[in-house]
Amino acid sequence: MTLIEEIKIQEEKDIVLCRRACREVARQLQFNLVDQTRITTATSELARNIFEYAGEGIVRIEKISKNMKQGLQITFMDEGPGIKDLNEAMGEGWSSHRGMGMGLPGARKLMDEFSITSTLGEGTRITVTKWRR
Amino acid sequence: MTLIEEIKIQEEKDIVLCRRACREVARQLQFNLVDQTRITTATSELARNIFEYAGEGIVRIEKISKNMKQGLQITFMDEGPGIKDLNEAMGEGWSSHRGMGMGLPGARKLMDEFSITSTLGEGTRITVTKWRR
Amino acid sequence: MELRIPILKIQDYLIVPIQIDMDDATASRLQQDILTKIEMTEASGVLIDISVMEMVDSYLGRILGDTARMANLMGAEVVLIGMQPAIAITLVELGLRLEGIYTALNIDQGIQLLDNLITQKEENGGS
Amino acid sequence: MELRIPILKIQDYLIVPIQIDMDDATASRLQQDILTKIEMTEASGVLIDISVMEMVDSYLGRILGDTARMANLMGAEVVLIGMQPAIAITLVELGLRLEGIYTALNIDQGIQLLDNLITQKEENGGS
Ligand SMILES: Nc1ncnc2c1ncn2[C@@H]1O[C@H](COP(=O)(O)OP(=O)(O)O)[C@@H](O)[C@H]1O
Ligand SMILES: Nc1ncnc2c1ncn2[C@@H]1O[C@H](COP(=O)(O)OP(=O)(O)O)[C@@H](O)[C@H]1O
Repeated sequence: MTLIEEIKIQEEKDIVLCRRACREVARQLQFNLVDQTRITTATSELARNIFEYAGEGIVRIEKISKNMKQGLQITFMDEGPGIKDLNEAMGEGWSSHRGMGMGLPGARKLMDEFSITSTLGEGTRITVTKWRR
Repeated sequence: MTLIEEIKIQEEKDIVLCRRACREVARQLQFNLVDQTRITTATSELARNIFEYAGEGIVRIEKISKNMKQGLQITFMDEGPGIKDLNEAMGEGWSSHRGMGMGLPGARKLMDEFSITSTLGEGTRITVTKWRR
Repeated sequence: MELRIPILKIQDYLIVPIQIDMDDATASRLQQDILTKIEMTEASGVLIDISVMEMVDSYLGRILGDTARMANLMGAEVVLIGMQPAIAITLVELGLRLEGIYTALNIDQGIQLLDNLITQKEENGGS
Repeated sequence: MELRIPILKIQDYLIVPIQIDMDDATASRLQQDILTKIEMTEASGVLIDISVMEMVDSYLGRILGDTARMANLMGAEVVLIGMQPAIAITLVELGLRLEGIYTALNIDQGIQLLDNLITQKEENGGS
């Protein structure tokens, strides 16, 4: 596991910086174009959630490997309000605000692995992974 | 009960080999074209589940007869993670991953008989039967 | 050692004759190839000939439906050609809906349909 | 220090070439700019060229879809031009539907489509 970059999300523009950084790393790790786009899009959704719901947080980009496979792992961490009902939040179309409710379920579908932990009043942590084919 | 063939599912291509083998047997047993297609499709769904969720397993193809009727019985066995909630898994559209959730309920509808047993941490065994008209 | 389904260009349209029993990786590769070829050739219509396919399960059905939706987003129309009765029956029983996907009995009717769809799209709109 | 996407007027149509990775504020500003420009110029059609966009997430997808619907209410038609295969794939997988939005492979086909759409509308009356 090699840490490649850590990006602070504090203002809206950081969402763009963050997704660009992930795309660049995905490109360097030789993910194909479609996977680069999937990774960038999932990152954009989850980084926006940090900004929208927690105000600020950190995105960590790591290179990992398992059984000869190379992968990109991205972790989204914040100390925001947390999510009350994870099942509800992971459902397609559910939004506590005026969103489309596609961020969490969408990111899950675009990536190979997705895990989320969230504690009310303490924060949320989401880890996603994409393996190179 | 006559064993006709046993096929190992270990890689993705085995799903194709397995459904082709079942089609060939169904043809030899003189199932009509629609039933051949139903059997092939159900096999494809269940063999894919073995590959997807258990990594590997075995598909057993058998000729059976009961009250003068001839039938084709296919058993899908794996020692994978098992299924936590069978009711949930058999429901249309339910998928633990990114699937369409049509494999189990679909295979059940396409075949005449369907039985499933699954134990968490031990594996899953599904038997389906089609009777010749 | 992955198989690759050929994609032909005839006038403004792409023709994709699927002649083998595709494994999942080949099907997913075909989806990408069709979309890339639409981009490269700017073909406004795609005919996917499934007349010799012996089976369409939920995975393949999803790939076909998704490909049509993706092509639509890029500005092209997709028509599925020659689905065998046994497959149509099985798909309905399976519960799979190929919503919004166009179908035709043979290549000629498919070309006719594409011609009409593309004029019609220009007249009535909606992809 | 907000970025602003230029909007060109060519004959009766607006052309919006999106060449940067827009942040949310820029995208929402662009939506307003397009609608204002439709009002000012009385353009009957808008071509949004997304051929160099590298990503469309649910926020941008919604902005694009909403812009089309809003323009429709004002009496103008919107066509999305040149969506890349990788984006079409991602949008369908994400589950986002750009329902009712017109698409075309390139600017020429987009202009053709707008011409036809607008003639058709004039013939039938109403939007
Ligand atoms: N980092 C987070 N902190 C707190 N709540 C979150 C976070 N991410 C998502 N949520 C909650 O989960 C809901 C669903 O999120 P999502 O699927 O991305 O849709 P949307 O953002 O459009 O509402 C949000 O409306 C919000 O209530
Ligand atoms: N052989 C198996 N081993 C473990 N889990 C299985 C197996 N087959 C099916 N499942 C579980 O049942 C769920 C539903 O299966 P299915 O109806 O085939 O839909 P899908 O495969 O599209 O998810 C799967 O998502 C998976 O969690």
